[in-house]
Amino acid sequence: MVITQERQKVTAKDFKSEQKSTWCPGCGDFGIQSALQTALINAGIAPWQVLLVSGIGCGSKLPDYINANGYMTLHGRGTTIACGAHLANPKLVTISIGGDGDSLGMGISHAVHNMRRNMDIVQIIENNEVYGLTKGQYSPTSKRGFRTTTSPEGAIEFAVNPLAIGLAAGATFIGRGYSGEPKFTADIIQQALEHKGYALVEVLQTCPSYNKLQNTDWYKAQSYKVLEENPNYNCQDPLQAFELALKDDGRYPMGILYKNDNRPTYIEQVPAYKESQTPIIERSLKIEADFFANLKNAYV
Amino acid sequence: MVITQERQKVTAKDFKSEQKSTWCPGCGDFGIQSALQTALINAGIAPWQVLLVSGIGCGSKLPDYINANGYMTLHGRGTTIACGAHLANPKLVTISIGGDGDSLGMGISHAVHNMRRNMDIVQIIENNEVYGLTKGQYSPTSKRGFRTTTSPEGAIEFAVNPLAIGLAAGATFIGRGYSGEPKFTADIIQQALEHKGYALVEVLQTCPSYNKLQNTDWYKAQSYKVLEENPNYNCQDPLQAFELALKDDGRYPMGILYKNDNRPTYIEQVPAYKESQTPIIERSLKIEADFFANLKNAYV
Amino acid sequence: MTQKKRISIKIAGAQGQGAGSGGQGLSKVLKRAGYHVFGVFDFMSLIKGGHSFYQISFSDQTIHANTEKFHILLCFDPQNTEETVADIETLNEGGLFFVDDAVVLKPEITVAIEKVGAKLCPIPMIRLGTEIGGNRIMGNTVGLGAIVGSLKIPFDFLDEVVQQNFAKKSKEIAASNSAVAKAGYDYGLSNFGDSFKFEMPNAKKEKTAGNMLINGNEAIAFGSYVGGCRFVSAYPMTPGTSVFEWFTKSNSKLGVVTKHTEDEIAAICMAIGAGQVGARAMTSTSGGGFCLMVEALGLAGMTEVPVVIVNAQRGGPSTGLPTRTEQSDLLFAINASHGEFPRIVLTPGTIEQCYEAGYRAHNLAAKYQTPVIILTDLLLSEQIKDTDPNFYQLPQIELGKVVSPAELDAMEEPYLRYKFTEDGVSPRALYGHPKSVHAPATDEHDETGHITEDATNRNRMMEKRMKKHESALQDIKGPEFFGAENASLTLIIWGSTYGAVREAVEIFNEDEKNKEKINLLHYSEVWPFPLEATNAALKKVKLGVCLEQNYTSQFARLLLSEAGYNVNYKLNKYDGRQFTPEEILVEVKRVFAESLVNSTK
Amino acid sequence: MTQKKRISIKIAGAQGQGAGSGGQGLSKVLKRAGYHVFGVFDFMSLIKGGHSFYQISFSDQTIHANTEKFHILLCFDPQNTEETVADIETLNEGGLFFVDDAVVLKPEITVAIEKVGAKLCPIPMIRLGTEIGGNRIMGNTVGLGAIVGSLKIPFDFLDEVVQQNFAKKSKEIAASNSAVAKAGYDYGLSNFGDSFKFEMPNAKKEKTAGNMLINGNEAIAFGSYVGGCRFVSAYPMTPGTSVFEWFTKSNSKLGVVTKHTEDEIAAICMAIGAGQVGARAMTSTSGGGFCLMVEALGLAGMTEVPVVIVNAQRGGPSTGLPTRTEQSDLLFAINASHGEFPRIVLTPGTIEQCYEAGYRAHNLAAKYQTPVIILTDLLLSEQIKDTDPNFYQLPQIELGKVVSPAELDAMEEPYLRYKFTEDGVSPRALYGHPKSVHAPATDEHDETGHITEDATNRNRMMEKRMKKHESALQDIKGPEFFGAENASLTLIIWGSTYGAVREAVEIFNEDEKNKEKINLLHYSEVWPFPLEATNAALKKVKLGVCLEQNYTSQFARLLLSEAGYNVNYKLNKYDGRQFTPEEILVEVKRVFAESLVNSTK
Ligand SMILES: Cc1ncc(C[n+]2csc(CCOP(=O)(O)OP(=O)(O)O)c2C)c(N)n1
Ligand SMILES: Cc1ncc(C[n+]2csc(CCOP(=O)(O)OP(=O)(O)O)c2C)c(N)n1
Ligand code: SF4
Ligand code: SF4
Ligand SMILES: [Mg+2]
Ligand SMILES: [Mg+2]
Repeated sequence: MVITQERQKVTAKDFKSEQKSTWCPGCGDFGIQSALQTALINAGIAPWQVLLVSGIGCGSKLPDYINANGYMTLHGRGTTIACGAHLANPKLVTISIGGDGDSLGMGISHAVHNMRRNMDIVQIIENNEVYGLTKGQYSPTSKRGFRTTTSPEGAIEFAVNPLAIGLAAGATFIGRGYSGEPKFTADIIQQALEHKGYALVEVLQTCPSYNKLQNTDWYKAQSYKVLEENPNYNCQDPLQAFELALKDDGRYPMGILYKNDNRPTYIEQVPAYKESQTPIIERSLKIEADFFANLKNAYV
Repeated sequence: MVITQERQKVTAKDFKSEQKSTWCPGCGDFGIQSALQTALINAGIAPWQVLLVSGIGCGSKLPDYINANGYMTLHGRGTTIACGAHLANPKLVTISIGGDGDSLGMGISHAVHNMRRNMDIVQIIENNEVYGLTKGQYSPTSKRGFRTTTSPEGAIEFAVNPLAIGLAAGATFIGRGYSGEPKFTADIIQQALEHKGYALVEVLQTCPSYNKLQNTDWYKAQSYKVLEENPNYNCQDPLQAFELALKDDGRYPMGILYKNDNRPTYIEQVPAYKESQTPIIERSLKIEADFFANLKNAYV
Repeated sequence: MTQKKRISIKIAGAQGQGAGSGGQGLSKVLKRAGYHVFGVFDFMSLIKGGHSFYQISFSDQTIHANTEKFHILLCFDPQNTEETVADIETLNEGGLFFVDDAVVLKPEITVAIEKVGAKLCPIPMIRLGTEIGGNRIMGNTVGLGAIVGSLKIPFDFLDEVVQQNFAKKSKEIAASNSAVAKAGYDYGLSNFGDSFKFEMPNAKKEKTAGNMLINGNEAIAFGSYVGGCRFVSAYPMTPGTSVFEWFTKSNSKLGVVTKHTEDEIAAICMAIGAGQVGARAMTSTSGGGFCLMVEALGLAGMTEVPVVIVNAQRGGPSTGLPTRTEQSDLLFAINASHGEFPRIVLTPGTIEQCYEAGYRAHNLAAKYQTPVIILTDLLLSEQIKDTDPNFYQLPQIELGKVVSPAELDAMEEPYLRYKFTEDGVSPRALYGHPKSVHAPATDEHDETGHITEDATNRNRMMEKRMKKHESALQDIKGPEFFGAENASLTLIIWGSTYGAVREAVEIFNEDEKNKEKINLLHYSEVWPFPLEATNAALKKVKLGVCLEQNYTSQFARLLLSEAGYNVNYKLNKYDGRQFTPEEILVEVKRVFAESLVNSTK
Repeated sequence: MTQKKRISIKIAGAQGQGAGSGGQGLSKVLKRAGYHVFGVFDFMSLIKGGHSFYQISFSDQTIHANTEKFHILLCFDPQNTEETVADIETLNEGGLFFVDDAVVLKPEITVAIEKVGAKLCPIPMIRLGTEIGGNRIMGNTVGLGAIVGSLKIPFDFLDEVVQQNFAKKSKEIAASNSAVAKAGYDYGLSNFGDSFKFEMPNAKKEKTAGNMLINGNEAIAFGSYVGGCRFVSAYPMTPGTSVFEWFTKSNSKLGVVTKHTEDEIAAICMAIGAGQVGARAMTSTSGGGFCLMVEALGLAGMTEVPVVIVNAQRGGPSTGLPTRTEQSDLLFAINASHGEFPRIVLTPGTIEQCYEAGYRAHNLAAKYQTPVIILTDLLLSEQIKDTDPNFYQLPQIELGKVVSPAELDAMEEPYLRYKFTEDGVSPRALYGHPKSVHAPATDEHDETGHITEDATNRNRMMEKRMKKHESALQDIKGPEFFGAENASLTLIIWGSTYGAVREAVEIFNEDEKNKEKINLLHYSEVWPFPLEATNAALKKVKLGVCLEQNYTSQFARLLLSEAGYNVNYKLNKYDGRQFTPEEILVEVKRVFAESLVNSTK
């Protein structure tokens, strides 16, 4: 995001909410919330400067448990609502956050279209590879063979590949973190916040209730930091990133997987913001008499 | 498609319809209709063996003008309706056909999800890079800067890249033709018909009414056949295909851009089709008494 | 039939031949020349070909609808024999039929001309267009010129409009069009200047020349803009598109953020996102797109976000008749989305009411923090009528209950987004202030916005939200009568049928032979249902006849469910074509006759 | 209060602690032991934590709803002090309160126990569970065992259910659970075997043991399957999910194609695609998902495709109360989608009606080639009641008017998909035959299916489609009375309120003190509105009271708009909790009192 507001000195206390979380004990969403909070603190963004727009799902309840501006909306629609908010008030640091079912199933069209527009928001996908809140059906990111109530003989679909889709759609920042590593993830989210343009951050997430196999140990074994394994990894190269996306060794590369700083953002080009960058909601609604007369005159 | 029906000897006469076309003179849709018809003839598929499911738009009226089974449905939903039809009667050669706005704007989610499922259908996108039927607004494939009623100062979005999206989503066949070359395009469509798995065929299309610049001459200059330019092009290599997708010289590569014969199709794995491949619509609805008794017994 | 003198012109052609733009231009000429004008475009769901036509009526008095018969027919597409014959059959005896003189007319056509007793007026459209303008398509201008000439309206009015229309392109183009128009004009004047035998209405230039010719959708957009709308996200769908395009076309001038979205779900969601952060936001669509907005409508209802949705109805169901008119989304709009929440539904019936609906919608949305639906239709969207520019004023902008940053600064208790209040409306503070931090949920929530399933809170929150339905009633306009005071029959109507019914009422009541008089009762706002005003009005209704452009008499059913009033007769039309005053009069007479029989039985 | 002897048990716990599965297991035990059983699960929109409970009533007669008071409370979550106190307050005097003996109870809890005069029954749940089963969670089984023991129901019934439930896992697990159950049973029997002071209903094993315990959603799914449904595409949404899951869970066994789609738009579109090629297809969802299906509903209506949509209502608007019950989508379902087309809406009120609605929906969809909506709700979906298995029979499968391949072979004239017919239903031939080639459009079309804007054809097509609305009426079941013949007050209801209202009617009429009697009039099918049957029924109604789980009295408004009938009183509940018989009786008495006052005024 192009952050136009003055950075604030904020601490964890500022984000502390009175609301009791309803997540299961051991849910990865706790780690994601902590990572997000750390990122905001480190970026100097106060609770009143940010807007967390979520959909519906376990992960989408996050705005209920953190003291910050939020809007908990509809399953799959958080991203497009976030973009509307961003266009009307670009001053707010706008983050869309939701589960994998929400963001990559129901909501994939909005993700794809707003990536190619390079909307200047951050999208965080809480990816537990399952539908949590509806009690454990397979999701668009579930692995083939995953047995759930709607796939009792094992899922027969190939999973959505968020990195590949992000690259194809034109996201200008693609990162991946993991709920078990809040610090590492916080760093990625912070860089996403500071990135100018659409930043997609997938956070792998444990769900001890419905995705028991993929627990903390499993993720430890199945994930790696891309820069640790390949210090020469050039995240500016889309082809290298696509190769990584297609690599099918069952392991998740983590870190900043792609970054492109050369695309204009959508809002930079919006006619209504060309002459003035004042958010439309801060502008006077008054219409001058002669402007009004001119408008009418066009019909005479 | 895995074509299970007996091939027929068919001619253009079989596809001739009494219905008067309402397309503008010179519209590229005529070429697409002719290419599709030729492909069906060459593949030996009769009007009653195929099912053309379309959305809404100029191009989506095609089933009205050809004598073949069709279903003209809703803007953006043709693909998912086609997949439903395919799952219920896999014997029908099922083709989803629609405009770029229809298929890649409103309908991109259904395309992406059914590509990763490797649904055994053909999707043809009639891509005139504009909304025809609603009188010329910019579309998801319109070039940046394209001036229309909804982008009078020029479109400010980066266009959807169908090849890149297809690769990322997991289409197992991606081809591109052009309405001005019906024979070449017919060949691609025929190969798509014979391909086992999801086949995405984009057909570049002239729209003399709302996309005047991109006329026949323009396309002649701006497109090339990928195998002519690079005889070593290996359409089985997704990385090479992605490189081609990202190549930004303003020209359209045409031909079979990607092909993967190693993925199982969705229908091959559907439990209801494992023991019998008889379409569910052809099976008896009778329930045996003891099977019924067993079902009831589960609740005692 | 009426003392209102009116002349009607039809310009017919295949789509893409310019009947639409020709009709609009001619309307402007007539208005500037001193006539009240009314025009509607009738077209098909295709881009080129088919058969479409523009209908104009002009008069010395305000016109509210076209009638069935014409005095002049300009035909660009005589090759469409069947359609042309049908058009000719709507000509009055002595009417003029203009057509290119190079065309050899099919016998069916000449027979038809003879049958109605019209006069064939061949004009060298293509020849003059090509010779003088260098372009076949300029033949249209020749045709228009010929009409103006035959009516002996001074050429200057035509010239001015032609020059203005082409001024954007280049001086040369403007000049050559002007020359073509003049050639047509002269041809018409000299060849048919004496052929037009109908009495012309009096021209009063000083009265009409300054009037505005604006269509229903432009008026909605314009009204919304002056009502403070600064965010419009939409997806094209006829006939809702042109509301959106009014904004996009002058994007930077207006300072409005516009977004052509990927679908209607995104269209309304973006508007709600914008509304939630404080913009006066709107979207525009037609029935099929409105269907896709229904889930988000509930989101706005539940989280109390002001948002305006224009649903321009067309022939349904499904894709239906995309370029034809219908009033079949009324009960859908009132009941759309699962669960229950307040909403406001406006149903303007005239161009003026479209303008009002535009700003009223935004004011009401802000005041009651709830979605407002403007239910218009294709007929209104394609209709122009000259209106006194003084009618168009800048309205008061109502922001509703807002908590300013200064008030937040001074606030001691914590800010409660959904505070329980007397009228159900909770003061609204925007995001961006340290004391306004809030995070509303679409789940049931408490006063802060946090999720809770508590039963007592649930009851209070439902009651708080629904209280807004009651509160909003005070702002809803009741129905209005037009016509005879003590009429024996009242046509009860809503939305766009106003024009045709009003003309019918005028015509009927003027006829001395009709001893019994009729009137109309028109609803321009229907939800929350204005019960008190309805009850008061219905006391004056003797024989209630509900007339609607739909099959299932939706408004009549609403009247029954909300006011317990059972209309005596229902008149319906659902072929996508507008009601004509003539048709209505036939029905009115039938009803009178039937009710007489019934009452004497 | 009633001669029906009933005992009620509540099992409460944090979510994830097993109150739901425990309650279901116990219900089975009780049924096998010879009691009629009724059970409902009440839960929150979260996965672990919070507070949920399972309510069971058992009796010597069929039970239709739970009442408010309990005789036994098993508590897994005494740490939820507030909720536990509230639960205790619903215990009858002398009721038993089972809780783990290792927990030190908060004073509020012991005070509450004392106040209601309940008996504290501490049991070593975790200890026995861990010692014998090797697992804390087996403590649940100890608790269930203790209840069964204290009721002196033979252990075998419990053992059988436990063994069956765990048989799928392994013999060892089954055996150790059985041992745990026995330990709990023995503990309950020996410590509290004499504590239960209420009169037990008579057990009639031969009557109930063979009965089926099936919930509303399972019954809808089962009914649909026997009704020929072979294609189900859906997207999970509580409480619609379990209809879908009934099919997915036994995928290959049933030979049904199931598809968990990317969203609800795809869910209904795939079903329509399947329906269009000849499958009996369906989808299942709740209000929010139904919203997304509304555009495609019109597609099915316009192109006349049979498709069944289950909308299991929950608390709205928007996300609302996702795990609570409501009846607030009635007018939405009837009016959903733009334009007008026939549809059928079924509103089952009992488990048995759910089964019937399942197959009837598919038969009606096929017969009238139109969408059929089954409007159920969370309460029905979570409700089990023992039913005579003989009730569940294989229904007649009606295919409607179909043209077989043989008939096509013999056909001489061309096949017309939308042939004009007397009843509006056109014979249907499937794709795949050389003579059945057709390509229907969602645009208005002619008899072949081709697009046309012709006005005459339009009128005939609208009339043809809407004729099906009239034709379908003959198949719609009218409302049914239950209760006193000549009742002074009739509760007019629809859908799931049947159970509670029926219990209320039974209780009220049994009470000798109530000289005036009441009855109920229940609608299990509402659209096309059964007008004749309604008029006949309403003649017998003296004081009509409409009772609904919604805010705006949707059914009462429907009764007014469709039958012109204005109910005398409206009772509403919208906090997401089901009506209880007790609440209804309070309201009935209030209405009686009020109407007495009014009538003597
Ligand atoms: C339109 C709509 N369809 C379905 C649902 C039901 N629903 C709620 S959450 C959810 C899926 C949750 O999965 P995911 O998005 O991965 O989030 P998680 O719970 O795993 O965090 C669904 C299907 C809904 N709320 N709205
Ligand atoms: C839900 C919905 N929204 C909008 C429309 C209006 N509409 C009809 S066709 C069309 C776009 C056509 O563009 P494209 O799909 O590219 O097809 P083309 O006409 O260019 O062949 C739109 C927006 C519609 N029919 N349905
Ligand atoms: S179900 Fe899974 S995702 Fe949801 S709260 Fe529990 S652990 Fe977290
Ligand atoms: S508008 Fe364009 S796409 Fe549509 S029919 Fe005309 S030329 Fe073809
Ligand atoms: Mg998930
Ligand atoms: Mg297009």
